[in-house]
Amino acid sequence: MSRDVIRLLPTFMIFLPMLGSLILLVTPKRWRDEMAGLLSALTLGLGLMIWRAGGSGMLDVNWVPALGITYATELSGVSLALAMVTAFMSFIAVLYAARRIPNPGTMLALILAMETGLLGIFAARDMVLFYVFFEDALLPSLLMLAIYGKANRMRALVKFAAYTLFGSLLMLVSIIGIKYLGGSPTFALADLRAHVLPAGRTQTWLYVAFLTAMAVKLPLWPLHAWLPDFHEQNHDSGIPDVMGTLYKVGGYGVFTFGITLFPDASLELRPILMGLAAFTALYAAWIAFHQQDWKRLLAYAGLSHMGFVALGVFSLNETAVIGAMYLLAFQNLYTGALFLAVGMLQERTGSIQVRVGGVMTQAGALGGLTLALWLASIAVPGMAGFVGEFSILLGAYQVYPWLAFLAGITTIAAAAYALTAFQHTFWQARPPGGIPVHDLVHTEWLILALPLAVAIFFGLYSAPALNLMQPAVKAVLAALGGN
Amino acid sequence: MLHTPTGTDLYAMGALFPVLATLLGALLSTLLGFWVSRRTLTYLNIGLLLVSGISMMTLWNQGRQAFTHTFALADGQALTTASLQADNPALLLGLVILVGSVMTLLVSLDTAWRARISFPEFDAMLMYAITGALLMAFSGDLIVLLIGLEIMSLSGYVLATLQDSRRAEESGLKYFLLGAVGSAILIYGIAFVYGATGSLNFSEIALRVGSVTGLLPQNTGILVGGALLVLAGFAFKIALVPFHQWTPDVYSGAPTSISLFLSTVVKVAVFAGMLRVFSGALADAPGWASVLQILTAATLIIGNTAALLQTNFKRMLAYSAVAHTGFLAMALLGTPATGGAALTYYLLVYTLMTAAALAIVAALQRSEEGMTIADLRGLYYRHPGYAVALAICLASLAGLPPFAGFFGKYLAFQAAFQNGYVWLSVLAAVTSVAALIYYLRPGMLMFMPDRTPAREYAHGQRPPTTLAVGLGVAGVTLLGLLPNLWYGWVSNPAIWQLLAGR
Amino acid sequence: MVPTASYIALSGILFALGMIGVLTRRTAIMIFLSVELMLNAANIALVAFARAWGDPTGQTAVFIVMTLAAAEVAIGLAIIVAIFRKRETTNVDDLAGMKG
Amino acid sequence: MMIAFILLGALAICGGVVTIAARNAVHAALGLVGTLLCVGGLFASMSASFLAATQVIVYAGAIMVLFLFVIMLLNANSPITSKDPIPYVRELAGIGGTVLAGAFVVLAFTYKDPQPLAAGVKGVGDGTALVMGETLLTRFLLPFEAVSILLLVAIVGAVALVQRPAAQPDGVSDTDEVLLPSAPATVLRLPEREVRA
Amino acid sequence: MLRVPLYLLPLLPLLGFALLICVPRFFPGKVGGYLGSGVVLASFLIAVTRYFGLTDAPQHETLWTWLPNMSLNGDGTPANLSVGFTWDQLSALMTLIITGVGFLIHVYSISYMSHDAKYTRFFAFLNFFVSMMLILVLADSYPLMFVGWEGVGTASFLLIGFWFSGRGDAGTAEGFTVTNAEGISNSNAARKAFIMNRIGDLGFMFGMFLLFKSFGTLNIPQLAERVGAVKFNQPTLELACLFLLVGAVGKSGQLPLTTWLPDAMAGPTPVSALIHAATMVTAGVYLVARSHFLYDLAPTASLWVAWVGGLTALYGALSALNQYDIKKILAYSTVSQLGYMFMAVGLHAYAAGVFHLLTHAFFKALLFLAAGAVIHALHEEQDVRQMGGLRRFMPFTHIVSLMGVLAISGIPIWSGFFSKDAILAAAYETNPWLYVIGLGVALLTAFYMGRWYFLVWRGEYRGHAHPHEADPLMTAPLGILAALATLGGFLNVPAFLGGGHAFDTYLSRAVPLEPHEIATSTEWLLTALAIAAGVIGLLWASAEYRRGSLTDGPLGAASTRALYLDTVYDNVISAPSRTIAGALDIADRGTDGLINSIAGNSAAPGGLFTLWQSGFVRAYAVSMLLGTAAIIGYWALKVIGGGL
Repeated sequence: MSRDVIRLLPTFMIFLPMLGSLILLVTPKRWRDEMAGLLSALTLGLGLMIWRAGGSGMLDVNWVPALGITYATELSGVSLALAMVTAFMSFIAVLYAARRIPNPGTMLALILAMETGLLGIFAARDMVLFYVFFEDALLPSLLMLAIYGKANRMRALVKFAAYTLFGSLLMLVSIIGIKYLGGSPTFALADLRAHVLPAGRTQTWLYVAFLTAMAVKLPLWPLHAWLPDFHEQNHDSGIPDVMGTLYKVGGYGVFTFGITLFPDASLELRPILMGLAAFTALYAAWIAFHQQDWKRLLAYAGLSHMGFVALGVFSLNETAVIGAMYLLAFQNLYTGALFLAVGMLQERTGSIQVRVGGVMTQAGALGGLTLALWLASIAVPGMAGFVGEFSILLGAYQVYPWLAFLAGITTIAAAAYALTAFQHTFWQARPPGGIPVHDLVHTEWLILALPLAVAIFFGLYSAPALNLMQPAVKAVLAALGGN
Repeated sequence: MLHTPTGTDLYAMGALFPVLATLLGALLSTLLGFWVSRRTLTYLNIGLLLVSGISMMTLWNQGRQAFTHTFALADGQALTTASLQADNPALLLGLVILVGSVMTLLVSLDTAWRARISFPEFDAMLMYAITGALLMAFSGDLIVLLIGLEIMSLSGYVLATLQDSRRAEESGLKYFLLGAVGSAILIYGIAFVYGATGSLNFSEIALRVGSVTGLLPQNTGILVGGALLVLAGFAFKIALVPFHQWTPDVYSGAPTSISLFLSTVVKVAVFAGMLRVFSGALADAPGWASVLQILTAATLIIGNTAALLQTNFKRMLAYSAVAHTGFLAMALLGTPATGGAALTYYLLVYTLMTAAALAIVAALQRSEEGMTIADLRGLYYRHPGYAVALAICLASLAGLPPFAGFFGKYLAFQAAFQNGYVWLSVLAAVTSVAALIYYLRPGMLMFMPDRTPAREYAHGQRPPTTLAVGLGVAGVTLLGLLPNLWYGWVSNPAIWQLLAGR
Repeated sequence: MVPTASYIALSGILFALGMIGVLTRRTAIMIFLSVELMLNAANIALVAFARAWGDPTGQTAVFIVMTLAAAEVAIGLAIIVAIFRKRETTNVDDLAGMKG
Repeated sequence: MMIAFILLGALAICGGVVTIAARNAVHAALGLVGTLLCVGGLFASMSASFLAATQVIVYAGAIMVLFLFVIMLLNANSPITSKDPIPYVRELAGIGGTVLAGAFVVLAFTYKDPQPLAAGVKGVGDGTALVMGETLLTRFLLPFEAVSILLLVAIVGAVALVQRPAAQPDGVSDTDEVLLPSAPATVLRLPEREVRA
Repeated sequence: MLRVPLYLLPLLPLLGFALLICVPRFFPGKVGGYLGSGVVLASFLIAVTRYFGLTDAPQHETLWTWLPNMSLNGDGTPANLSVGFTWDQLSALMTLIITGVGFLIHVYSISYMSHDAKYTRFFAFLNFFVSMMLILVLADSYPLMFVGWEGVGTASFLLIGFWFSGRGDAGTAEGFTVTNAEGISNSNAARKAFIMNRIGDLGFMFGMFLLFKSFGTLNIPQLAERVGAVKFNQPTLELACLFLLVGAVGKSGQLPLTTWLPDAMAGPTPVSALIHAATMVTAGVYLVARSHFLYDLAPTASLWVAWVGGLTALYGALSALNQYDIKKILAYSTVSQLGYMFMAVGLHAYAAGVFHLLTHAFFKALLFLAAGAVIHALHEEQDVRQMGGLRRFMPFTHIVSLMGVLAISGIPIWSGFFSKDAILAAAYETNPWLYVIGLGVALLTAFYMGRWYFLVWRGEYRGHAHPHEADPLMTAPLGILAALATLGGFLNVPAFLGGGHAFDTYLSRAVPLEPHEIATSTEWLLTALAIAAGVIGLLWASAEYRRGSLTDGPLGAASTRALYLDTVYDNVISAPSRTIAGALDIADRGTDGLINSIAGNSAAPGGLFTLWQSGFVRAYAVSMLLGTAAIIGYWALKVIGGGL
């Protein structure tokens, strides 16, 4: 395939799902599931093609010349890995939606629409384009929550949207600032990088404004409050939660734009940010220990993971950053799959409370897979999560041992909340008179097993992903002039 | 670059043509009303508006001026002033005005009967108002500006009161009394500006203000005093805090199709006037900007928080109009080049989205009070098309990409930021969050399943309204994806240096 | 001759009076009368400045402002009458149906 | 000259005070008439003779008569005795007015005539109808024409408001659930449900 | 000599696990058991073949790159760490123990678990454990070892919680309460084990981080070189070793992380034998021995190791004195024996420690399996007070367990004697206090094992079941283990007994050996003391037995409650953390009251706002006037102030 074609592939990959969601509206009901599955599979296929080509080159077209806004996209390195995971999990989500939701047309369309936004976020190499996709992904997730949410969804909606927009609008101001004050001709990352602001107050403040957006989307304490409600109020099937998990792109944003455009500021703020991150990790894990609702529990678990990611990214240590990207990419697999598992649990027991008891005595496969996913999620070695967390902690330790220690305690807390919740739901004896729980059927196997398999594969054989990430990270940190 | 003929020859009359077309529509509706049905007149008027629009396009880049007057300045060089100038800014803003007007007429085709205002005088008044609006956009001196404003305002008072209902009359009276005070302040301000500069013509004022010649420095006091009074007068018309309080009452009291007109066309026209005065004639005058930024900040805060508290959707949109005034005014704070471009872009987008949203309200409301936000619940399952359209409009109003509202906000922020009003853009960013919240609530409610009986008018979806809505939604989406379609025209900085005609 | 400043000062005072009237009078007509006061203040100023500059346009502007005033009066009184027909009142405080 | 100014000015202000203070509407209107006449005098003193005449004839004559007519028609002359619903409005008005007046006076006295007044007077050429007409038909041609539109609007609008025409149906049959705007809305409001959550 | 690739060793059991867990329906009845045992046997055979391929230099087999930047190139630049296995005397020994003993226990379980509903799953887990354990011991880098490290933790979690829902029938209400109670206690035990291991693992991780920080690699051979080559600062190394010690402590149930090990007896008996006696718990010892090149340079840390070991040995012995659960007694004795091993490796007597590890694997597995046979015979009866006189019902089991008792009590010719003696000798020459403790513990060990023996086998049967001898599938492993427990000691006969230190010389190729320089006479004395301790202990037990007062051992409740360590932990750590979690949760929900209030569709506007937007047109005019006045007034002031 010629380079030019490959250069166009990301664009196809981004907009194919959106196109698909439009197609779905006109597809006859009986074929919608297949159509959606096909399209998401195709998207994944495109991703694989890019991967085989070793990353697409940069495609750079003028979008709004008068404003210096360009349509610059590239999928390679970290972004490619993240895009692949996104496509994969969207595929899984589509599979489960087709199985779980009655008349899933709308849900499928929304999933695909959101996939477009997410892929765009990863592919964008222009600040404004990034912002646009960043917000695009918001609408479908809001709609999912609105259409399929639970009784108190309005509060969750408002919180979610308000936090997101609060951050992103400040980011918008900061975007305007770096272009104008830096004197770059366009918003393209390359140009901005060539016109980085001189170190100083201005850069720091702009970075802070930019960070607000990323901290909301990481999320990072204290801007995390939208997360638990968002997950708690979302549809029981857990499909929107999968997409919501994929939407946690703050770490990526900081890595791709933050570090490169605010080098001095990110060095200057490193201790504070790492402190916040470590605190977030521990804080979330600790709260998770007290949750009675699986969704909230998983939300806090995810928050804790994100604390790790942030710790890694902010540490500016190569190993840690690689680990952070690794974790960011692959936590989607098991966190998402866990949400789906909870959805299946709810479908069977009609409740997402953790105190059900003895489910595993009747649904062995469900219990076993959930347990395996949990183990992956608490970074048991041999699973993808471990590679990430271990590298992060190791790298962070090289920078600030005590913060690494703080975050390290999380691993213990994680074991505590994960196993406690699992035990109360799946282990112990099934109360007499409880609804008989039937085990996994049909595609449910795949829906849980595929992510798990991938997680294990990349936990043991991480080379493919590393080869994508390591050079990218090296390049970014080299621009930083080492640490 | 621009060829400026003198005198009032036929050629120059070309500059007058767009205005004449609308005036013709007004006169025809006034006279033919006795024989022809109102719908026919409306179609006729729409046609005339299109004609006027086309004529504007033909005038592009010709910079024609009409009613010019040449005389020698103190330093001997000749100065040509014009009462009417069809330069590019005028044409651009004129087109925006026409867009709003056409949408108003389309909507009125369906809703005027239900509002009991479907008689020729309604169209006549509407067309007069549009004429006035165009006069403002094309104005070359303060008097023409003033007359245009008055024509528009008077017809506006009438329109607001036209419906035979207590609410309409209340809104009409409020609008009129406060409007009269506003005009008085404006006129007084004009007097002061005249006193300081000795002229009513933009280019002459600009010349005097720009250079010390002819303007005694100690008269700056009067000049700026006048500028501030003019600002206050305009602030009333575009509803800047604290001159905004009439807005919600009038918009929610008047029939929706008329609120649509008032909140789009009137506002656009007044902003056109402000652009002429503040970015043109008084661009170099000190003082007014610092006051304007305070007013803008207040508007952003008050407008957004107040809208947050509303339960009636129509009234909420009224407050959102106030809030948007704040965002638009940010553009005025930019340099003429960036600010003018930003303002013109944002005004078009604002017109499209506000008009479309209000059109849907007008079509679906059961009474002219509009609908409460709660009534919107489950709209998506009863009127999917309108619901999605409304959702898009709200998203655009909230400034979410990929809809054009985002670029509008972005440009406004940029204009203010690059002219040094960083704190203002940050404030705007923060208040936009409140804005998002109140747009979000109805937007999401529409998609929430609902089992209670519908609370909107079932037969609202009719071709003309749908056309207007489609126009708005398509425009908002298209301009969001390809902003250059419009921004490419307005972005040329050269055209914004000539706001004062020279 | 009397300096322009004095005229302006006078007009300013009249303007302020009109403003006060707008607030304190409670019937629509009276409020409207006060507005007329303000307009006249503006007129004085215009004429004064016209004289200062020796420029007739100022006076012409006054001429036009008068017409504006007349037109406003026509519309305003029409509105007031229309309302009076329904409500039998000209007290503006009775028209406070919409608030908040 | 100065005496005339002071006299007229004082009278004008008095008239204004009467206008805004008189309990009886008619008195107030008459007060305004007084002011208008004084203003006319002031115009004259500023060598704007034509305007002075117009002021007296059109303003103090026609417009004010119209006012008085309406006042009588709506017998609005009886003062309103009910309590003022707006708190502290008089105080606020007093403060605001004073500030405003003070500010204007201050600004006024910063004003320096751009040229000797004599030259100015010569420039306006005594403000005769000739001068006015000349400007109106050259520099003010467009305003002059545009004002006619304004008057047209005023006429048509006034007629339309006072004698509202009958609305014409738009041909679509939706006789059900159309609400007469003048009647209070009879749409049943269901209790707000979940939205308050 | 053919070289079977090392990765087959862990891979075969792993495949067994995969098959058994994914497609259990293909293995009806006992097939799963045979498959499970088969793969372990296979890797045992491979290990044997590789054993004969052993060379003086350790053999490395590298597979694929794994972790970023955690290793070094030849030129000292960072490289990605690879997954690799190493094969030297130490790992070979461990592999043989794991696969050998593991195989026997698999075979034993075929019969022992035959009545269990989740028979196949049990073998899947056992295979998983074996595979992880092999990764642990074969790993050539700390992170890979960590994989096995947590892997065995996971396996033990799964196996302790094997009966997570109790074994009864939860269908009925009363049945539910009983069963659920058992289920809860089992689950809690499993969870406790995992969490406590996690604490240790954290220490292990930080050890790795610190090592990486100072040496830039986590590959063990490379580390060994670097430690020799580059200069480092002593405290750092000490700290790193202490961190590693924390890890070892967690895994081997040493103080203070010891409490999970006794609870771990909730699992099926073969599990206790395999994981919590023979293999997994010795991982800590293995870690220290594997890191000998660090500990050799870190005297302080080593001393800590020794003391931890000594105290744990004492603690375990004291807690074992008055237990009533047949398995709990063995569990605490395991704790105590592990203490011995730690003491040894802490004193740099690696050979002694590892040798004790070997013998302990034999006799402790033997004892557990014997106990399992008893429990099996008595239908899940575990209380020694309900036993007694079983030698008549199950003579063979009686004999073999007697062998075990003698071995652990350190009676000559039995294996325990040699290993324990070596450790005591090492202690004597370096640290008399530790020696005293060791000796005392030896005595106590003899006593409580005697108590165990007499209560279970002698006297009259006090229970109600109908005991019966176990079937061959269970007795055969018992026999083999008994033989090993008896004769295993002769692998390492000390010089003064005319032996050649065969084992020491074997191990010394992997782990350097401390030369002994104790006079032979002293050695004889030490040996005599050790034997005396053992004999006295047993006699004391039998004396008590004759007096019939054996049931209630010394220390009473204090010993039964394991010196109240659990209680302390619950009150000092668990309860507070739970409370804090609750508090934080409430706080977190409270963070965004504002948004909530707005979000819930706010009621009609009220308060100040309506007062302002009152609907009175004149009120609006007020705002306008004041606005204008403010603006103009501001300007006027500016003008007065000459601010033009």
